[in-house]
Formats: sequence, C-alpha cells, structure tokens
Amino acid sequence: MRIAVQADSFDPGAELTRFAAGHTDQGAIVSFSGLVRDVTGGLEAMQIEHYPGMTERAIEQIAFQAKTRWNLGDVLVIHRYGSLTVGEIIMMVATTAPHRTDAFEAAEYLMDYLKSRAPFWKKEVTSQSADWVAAKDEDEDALSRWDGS
Amino acid sequence: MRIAVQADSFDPGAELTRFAAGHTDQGAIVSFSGLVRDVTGGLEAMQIEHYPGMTERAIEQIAFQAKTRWNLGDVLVIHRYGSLTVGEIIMMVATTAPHRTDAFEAAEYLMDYLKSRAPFWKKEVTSQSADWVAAKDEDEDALSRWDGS
Amino acid sequence: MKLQVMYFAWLRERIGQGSEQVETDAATVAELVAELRTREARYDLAFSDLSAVRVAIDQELTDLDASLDGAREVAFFPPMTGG
Amino acid sequence: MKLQVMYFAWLRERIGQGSEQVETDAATVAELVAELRTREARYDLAFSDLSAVRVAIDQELTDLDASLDGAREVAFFPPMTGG
Repeated sequence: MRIAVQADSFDPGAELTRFAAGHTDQGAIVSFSGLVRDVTGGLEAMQIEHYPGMTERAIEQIAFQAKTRWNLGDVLVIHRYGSLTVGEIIMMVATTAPHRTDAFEAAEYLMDYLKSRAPFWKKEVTSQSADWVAAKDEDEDALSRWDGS
Repeated sequence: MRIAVQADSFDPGAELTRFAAGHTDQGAIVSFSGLVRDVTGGLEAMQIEHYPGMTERAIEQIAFQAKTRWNLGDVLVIHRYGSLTVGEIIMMVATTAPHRTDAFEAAEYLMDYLKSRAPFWKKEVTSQSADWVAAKDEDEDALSRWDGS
Repeated sequence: MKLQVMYFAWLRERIGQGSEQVETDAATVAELVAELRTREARYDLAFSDLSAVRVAIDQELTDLDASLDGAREVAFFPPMTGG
Repeated sequence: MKLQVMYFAWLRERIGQGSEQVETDAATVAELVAELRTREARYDLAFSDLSAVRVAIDQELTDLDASLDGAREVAFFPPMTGG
C-alpha cells in the first residue's frame, strides 16, 4: 500500500507502470486520475489546502476499509496540494485484485471517501474571484451506496 | 477513440500517459488493465484466439454504445491475441469524462461487453493440459445490469 | 449459394479447420448447421450441443434462426471469453 | 486545559489564522465553539452556520457533541472537497 500526499506533480502513467509491475499475480488493475478542469472558464489556478498529518491518516483508514471490504492485492493513493493549473493532475488512486469487480468497486469507494472524508479543500481562482469549492450533495450521496452491504 | 487488436505486448502506464495527454479538458480518467493470472497453478501459457476483422468492428460498436450512453471524452481499447505468459498484459480499456461516475461506469460497461461480446477465446495451457476457458455465468449476468436503464 | 464458413476455438479444433467454402441452399443458419452435421462425424460432434455455439453472419453476432439471405461469411464459435 | 486549535479553508480565512493555543475549560467541542464565538466578531462570523462546520479531535473526524476529555488538537473546517 502506498499513500503519498505531495505538492509535486506526477505522471499517472508512470505510477501505473510502477504499481502494476509489483502485482503480476493479480488479474485486474483499475486506476482513476483526476485532473484540474476549467468548468466555468477563466480558471487561473486550483489551490488545494490540506491538514498535514491528518490527511495521511484519513487516507490510510479509507484504504484499510477498502482492503477489508474487497479482495484486493494492493492500493495506491497519491493526492497533491498547493497551486495547480488547468489540465494538471490532482490525484490518483489505483487498485489491484484477482477479479475486475473488486478492483472497480474498491477504486470507486476510495474516490467517494477521498472526496468527502479526507481533509482537502479546493479553491478556484480566476482573474475576478477566489472561491472555495462547495461540497456537493451528490458526493455525500455517493457515500451512502456503500452503507450496510 | 483508439482501438487496437494486436499481438504485441504494451505498457498500460505508457498508454495511460499518452491517452491522458490528449484530454486535459476532462476531469476524470479511468483505466482497467487485465493481466494473465495463474489461477490453478502451473499455467505455462494463455493462448488468445480472435476473429480478425470482426474483433475490431465488435469493439468499435461497444465503444460507440458507451459514448452514446455516458458523457465521455474519449475511449481507448487495446486487446492482445497470441500466446501470453503469467503476469503479461492481456488488455486495457481507458475512458475520460468530465465526471468520475461516467468514466467509471463506461469502463465497467466496456469490460463487461468485451468479456462476452467481442470475439476472443482464451485457452489455458499447462504441462498436463490445454483447456479452453469456459464462459462464466457471472460474466453474462454482469451484462444484464446495463439493461433497460 | 457459396458461403465462407469459419470456425473458432474448440469448434475449429473439432472440425479440424478454421474456414472453408460451402456450397449450400440452406435458408437459415440452423439449416446450414443441420446440413453440416450430416456430412461427417467431426461436424456432428462439433455441433452436438448448440447451446454452446454462437454465430455471426458477415461479422455481426446473430442467432441460429437468422436468415442466410445475402450472407457471404458465417462464423461459428463458443461463447466469447475475452477481456 | 491547553488545546491546539486549528482552522482550515474559509474558517482559517475568516478567523485570520491557521492555528492557536487556547486555554479552556470547555467539556465538549460545542462548548469550545460557544466560548470562541464570545471572544471576537471574526469567530462569531466563522461559526455562524454550524451545519457548514466539520470538526476533528486529534486528527480523527468527530462531531460537535464530542467530549474534549484528553484532547490535544481540535480542528475546524468546512466539508471536505478533495479528490
């Protein structure tokens, strides 16, 4: 399990190559990469604040929950903080599993929990404004699908 | 949209890097990589037969269906044929989308359809035997979740 | 009519060849299968369990009831196991 | 007791600092918030809508009713928006 919280950029492809190389006994590898997207137009920067110390712990807990819940080989989570521009990589998760369904579901679970339970906050800066991104109801709703089963 | 049916091996990480580079306007990139796994022990080779000509068409149709169904930026499908050994890459799909749910669902849909509707057949060769892999009921069942909605 | 008939995976192995030209008057895939089965034991064996046989006409998946009208290429194979 | 109190995102901006040492006898997070709000207008403003405030004690998510017994670090922040 590798968890990295970092300011530095990274290449999700290079990370996937490294992650996959260690897991040739697993049949399925799923990756998710999140990039800065200019939704409204005019985005100059996406600033990401986090809570050093807690961030790593929170991600570790989420990853352990995923490993308890699904038959997984390994988990990778990389999340950046600092000032990013449009098109830049924000974060990545990857999972390996014997079967594709486990790898897919665990990756979606990790994403849903990272979105709403890991201490990161995004701020969108344009030439006109600098606004904290509001949490979306749909992201909170996404968590509920993992309840109880 | 890039669809490749090939004998040559490839690096899913390098493919992801190339795929992602063209889509910095999309927020979400999901990839799935399938590797040869030695389920029973003693696997010497996984031989993959396909139906040249039909294979590309079938994959193209599946990819178009995915693009109709979800809000996707792009789709990548690479599938190998020939004789592969344990740990080797068999195939990869990747999707880009503005939102993660579309990218995830479309990648799972592509996988479910590729498994059961693209003309590939796998044969597992050990020192004792050479058996065609039987289609699994669960793979056929997986398709039914995409019905009707 | 003249059809290019193709076989894949264990159908290919049981029949002993990957493709052949077949001269037939069969109107449907099922009629073509019935005709092939009368030819030789290897065909009869290959097609003994039709629930395990899938078919494509001109590279499009279809079923045993499909008409061969206008068909040029008919392929028989077991359920796919790609991915 | 002495607590390290931390603020993130717009809570940090409204309060004007990322962390501070607070000497308090508050038994719960809610009591601590009430105490902070009486201090200065900037705290009162920052905590005016508690439905938009999340809290962690010693780096574990919890809620406003949580006891401060044994706590060393309390953090306030808006709903997370990572990923």
